Amino acid sequence: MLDLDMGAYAAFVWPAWGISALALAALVVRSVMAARRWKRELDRLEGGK
Amino acid sequence: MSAGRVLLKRELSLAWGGGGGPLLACGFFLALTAIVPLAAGGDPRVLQPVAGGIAWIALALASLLSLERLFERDFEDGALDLLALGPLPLEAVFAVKALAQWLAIGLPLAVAAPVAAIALGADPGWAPLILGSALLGSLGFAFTGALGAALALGSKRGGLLIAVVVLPLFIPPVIFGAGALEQALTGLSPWPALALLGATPCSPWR
Amino acid sequence: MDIANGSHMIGRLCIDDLGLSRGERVLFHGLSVDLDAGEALALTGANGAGKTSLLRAIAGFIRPDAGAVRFSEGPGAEIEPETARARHIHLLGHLEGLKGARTAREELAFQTAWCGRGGIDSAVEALGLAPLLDLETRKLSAGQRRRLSLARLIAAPRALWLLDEPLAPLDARWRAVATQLMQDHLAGGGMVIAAVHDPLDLPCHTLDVGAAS
Amino acid sequence: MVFGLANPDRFMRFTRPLMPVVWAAAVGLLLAGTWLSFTAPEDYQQLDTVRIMFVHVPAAWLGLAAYVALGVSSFFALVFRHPLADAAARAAALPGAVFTALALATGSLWGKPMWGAWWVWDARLTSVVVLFLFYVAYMALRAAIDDEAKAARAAAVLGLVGLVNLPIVKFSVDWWNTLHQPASLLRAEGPSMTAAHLTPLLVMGLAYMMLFTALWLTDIRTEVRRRRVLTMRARAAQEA
Repeated sequence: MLDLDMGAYAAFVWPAWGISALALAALVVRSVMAARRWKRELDRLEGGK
Repeated sequence: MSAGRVLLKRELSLAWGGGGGPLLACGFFLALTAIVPLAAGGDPRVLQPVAGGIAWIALALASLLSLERLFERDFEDGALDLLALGPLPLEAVFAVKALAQWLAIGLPLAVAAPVAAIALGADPGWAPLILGSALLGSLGFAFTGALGAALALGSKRGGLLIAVVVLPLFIPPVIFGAGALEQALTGLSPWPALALLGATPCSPWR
Repeated sequence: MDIANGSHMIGRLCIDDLGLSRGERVLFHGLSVDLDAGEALALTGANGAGKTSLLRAIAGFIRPDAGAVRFSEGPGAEIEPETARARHIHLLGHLEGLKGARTAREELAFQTAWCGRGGIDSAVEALGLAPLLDLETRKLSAGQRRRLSLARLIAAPRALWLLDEPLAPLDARWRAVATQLMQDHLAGGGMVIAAVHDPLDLPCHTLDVGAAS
Repeated sequence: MVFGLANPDRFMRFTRPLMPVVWAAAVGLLLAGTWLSFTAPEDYQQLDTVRIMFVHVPAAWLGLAAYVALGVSSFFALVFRHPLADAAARAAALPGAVFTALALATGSLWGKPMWGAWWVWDARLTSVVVLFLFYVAYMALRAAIDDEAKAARAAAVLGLVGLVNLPIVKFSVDWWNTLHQPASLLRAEGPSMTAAHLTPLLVMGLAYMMLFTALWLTDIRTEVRRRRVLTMRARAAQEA
């Protein structure tokens, strides 16, 4: 049964999960953006040559 | 764009990009904070009273490290000649470089100071005061440090000479900064110490 | 305060009875020469004769032992040395002051914005720098770095060019282009003082620095 | 098989079909793990704070696993001149550092309700701090040296030296911990693991592992492309 009521510990559990989610999301976004940027740059150079 | 802003933008991109910028200073800061309990034991009863002081020592030493790059590198690759040919007088160039140093390295260190102090057992309630005093202190370190770096220019002794020249100049900011914490701890108002701390960045202009 | 478009703010440069020494060694003394807008001066002399020091003394980086360097717009209109250095002088030494980790575009843009106000496109065009712009300056050859510095002279126009062996690292093709750029600068009322080993092929006075010691 | 992948082209072709699978698995496991974490019963002793463990422990695992990946890649880069190994080591550094930092942050958030202090210099947390310092050292070294080839070689040596020193550091920190027994603190030997808590922990651990793999492979592929672009640009500049 889903228990979202952290009671007195809400001030610790949610920040812990929050920080983790944020940090991992940032890592993913950075990785995907870099991949796309260099892929486009490579295609442009290979295409353009 | 005014010449000053152009120079500030380049100095920030140099301090931030190449050499990892704050990564170096904060890495050193974290290492220092971690070594103290490893050396003196992790027992909060031992660390707690000196937590603020240790954070300040780490702040001073970390600020010291990045001073060598401030002028020495420009002197060696001829950039200083170019800066001297610019519209800004050299005093202004000095101020912009010290400011860039503070923004790129002093600020992250000042933010790290309360974290380190709390890790060493300081009461989280003091975090704002530690942050405030560290901000002022790192500004003082940046300007007095820049003075030392300028004096030691071209001496080929590099960091060590700057450290020896600058550390005595760091004593007032350290005393006022750590003192502000002590006064606050004992219930006195930290403001007089902070005011004196705020005065230290002006020392190079005397 | 913008630079007059013709960039010939300095009408006359006069060096009278200049004496300079490096450490204890006296380089030269009693050196006098005048230069008017549109004229070039080639400095010759053996290595260590003091050509570079003379250029740096004119730029105001070194305080001479005796004599003085004076800039004037016209008869009686003296220009302060600080103003001259801040607005009217370019010094191109062996060290180009380029930051290795930054790209050529960033460095050229900074140097141009710092020394004056002007777009870098015409200069990039004149010195064929387009393919180099994305490269970090430490990856450039000596010749390419020199062309990047010469581009600064074009992009941020200033009256007096102080050049320390400007053509040395360039190949034949770019030496011709650089000489042409100097020609255009003189035609526009600018002044050029260059320390050289082999003579410049453009009309100029010559001063043997060694002879004055 | 490992040497087969040495050739960048073959590596790119081999990993291309893998990418969607790995990313899908990572996201799926993360969702499942989160769901399990919040449907597990409260711990009788720690109540809800046990849910922090589901993000703290996997982060610490991955911080260590990433450094092992970094160290092994450095080994291949140094000893076998494996062209992709340097890209692999470089790609493992940032995610590893972030996982370790997460372990520290969540550890501190877990320590406050359980031990009453934001930070306790006990053996486990202190060795995670030292691991974080290893990452900072690695990234600082690689960032500080302009010339990429020199930076790669120096970083490979540091990565390998770090890997060798990790067990030594772990042992010394544990020994240090016995010296300075913080008597006043509740000696928490770590939560007693009931089955209901084990599954979310393992699923989250697997999810973090899969996420790291996805990030790592993506960053290596990006690094291969980045280097190709740089060589092309340098060649174009040659003619200038």
